[in-house]
Amino acid sequence: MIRVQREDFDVGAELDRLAAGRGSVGGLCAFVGLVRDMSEQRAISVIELEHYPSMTERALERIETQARARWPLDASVVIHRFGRLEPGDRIVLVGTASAHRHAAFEACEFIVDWLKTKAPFWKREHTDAGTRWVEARASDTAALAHWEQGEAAGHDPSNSTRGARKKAAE
Amino acid sequence: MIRVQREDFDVGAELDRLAAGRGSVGGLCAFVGLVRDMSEQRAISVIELEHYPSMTERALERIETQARARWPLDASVVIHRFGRLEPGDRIVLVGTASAHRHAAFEACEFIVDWLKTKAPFWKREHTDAGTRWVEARASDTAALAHWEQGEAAGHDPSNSTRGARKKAAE
Amino acid sequence: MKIVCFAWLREKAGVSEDTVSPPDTVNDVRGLVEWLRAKDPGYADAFEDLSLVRIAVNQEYATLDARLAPGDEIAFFPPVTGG
Amino acid sequence: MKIVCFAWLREKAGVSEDTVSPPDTVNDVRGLVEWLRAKDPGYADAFEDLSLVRIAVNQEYATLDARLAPGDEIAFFPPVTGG
Repeated sequence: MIRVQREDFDVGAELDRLAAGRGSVGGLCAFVGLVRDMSEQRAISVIELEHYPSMTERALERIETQARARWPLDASVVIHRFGRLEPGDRIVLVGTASAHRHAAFEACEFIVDWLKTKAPFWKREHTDAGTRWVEARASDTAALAHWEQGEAAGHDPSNSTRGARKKAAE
Repeated sequence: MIRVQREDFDVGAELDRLAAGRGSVGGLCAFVGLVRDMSEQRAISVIELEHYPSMTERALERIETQARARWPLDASVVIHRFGRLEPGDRIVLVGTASAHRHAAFEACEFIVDWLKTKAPFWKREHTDAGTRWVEARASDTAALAHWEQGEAAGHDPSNSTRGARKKAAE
Repeated sequence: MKIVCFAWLREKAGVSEDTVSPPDTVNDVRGLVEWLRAKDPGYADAFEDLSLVRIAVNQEYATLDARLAPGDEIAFFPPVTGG
Repeated sequence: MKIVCFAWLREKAGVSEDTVSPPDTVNDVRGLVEWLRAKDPGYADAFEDLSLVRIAVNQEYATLDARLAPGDEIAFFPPVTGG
């Protein structure tokens, strides 16, 4: 389930909804992104999140579909806010439900990594030193690349984080 | 923060508490474990969770301390219930807060993997075919072993999941 | 064709939405970018460093080589910073 | 010494908490297990396959080789299944 909205959301209620009526769900994983209070030593008073409406929902739906093809999820939710937000405010929720906890964790982090590098949102920060558009971070692109390498290795869900971690340790 | 209790907990409120007053927190990761409705093709009516009270809190505190030494966490919470639970009920909450989302994800999954193999709780399932003590799964022990391999590689937080995944892909 | 711009690209171009009718020789994104640059100093400023520009055609990520057809919606924006 | 047992080990041993005073020759967990086995058929049943038995001494995981002192609390239980 995808939502792009100006309003806040209720994390507990959204997670309850993921599991409701699905008795096979053994675990939920959730990520909540928040507005931080500092940016490069400056206090943030407010941020604005601009987005590309007609592309956003389509993009989020695609990534949710990919995650559900790649991991055995019973349900998932992605909610991303736009507009004016203050430090401490929730920006994004990604939730995944699965019989298998590791699938829930991996799929959730995959979606978050994807959002950070592909979802058409842009942050502008207001501080006492003025406003600036936040610059994309190379580390976010690198994070997503790891999942794509995993994909190139054959779309085998077991051949992902945990499998790779094991191989590297051997 | 550690709690071992018979009562349910409020996931949204607990996550809010993790971030409250900590403006540097950019992301929260949470895992919620639920009672499933089936076990080996039998419908579960209720489960009982027995624990070893004097050891449990000590053990949970230790793992939380380890996670916080290993990853840059601003806050964390582990709540584990005991007693009589029904399908769909929450069993456990693990929540982590960090400026770095990957640290939040890794620390959360580390704590969950650890709980599954080390925290002194035992589940007894009641089904229409009688009651049985749930048997430990080898896959849970294997999951924890991966973190210990990472630890043997030198306690370097960057040398964990993502680093290993990258190495394996190279 | 419809052009849409976001974030600092929108500010530099001075354009949020624009409807343009380039000549038939403009048949890919690269051609469109060059045509816009020549036409308008705002676009020229926005497209000064193309390594900072991300492109979507009809709401899908695309490259400078993507072919264009009348009625397409072409979006220009900086690397995204949501999440 | 205090003995505590959990889950099916508690049921087989028929003991949840037990206070015992083994002879001085019992100075490690292995010795205690053998002594309990000989003393009581419930413990003998619980300890039939030691590969299924986990041990804690004073609320810390321990092995059969762990040394014991008077006043210790020794726990026996199956592999854990919480979480």
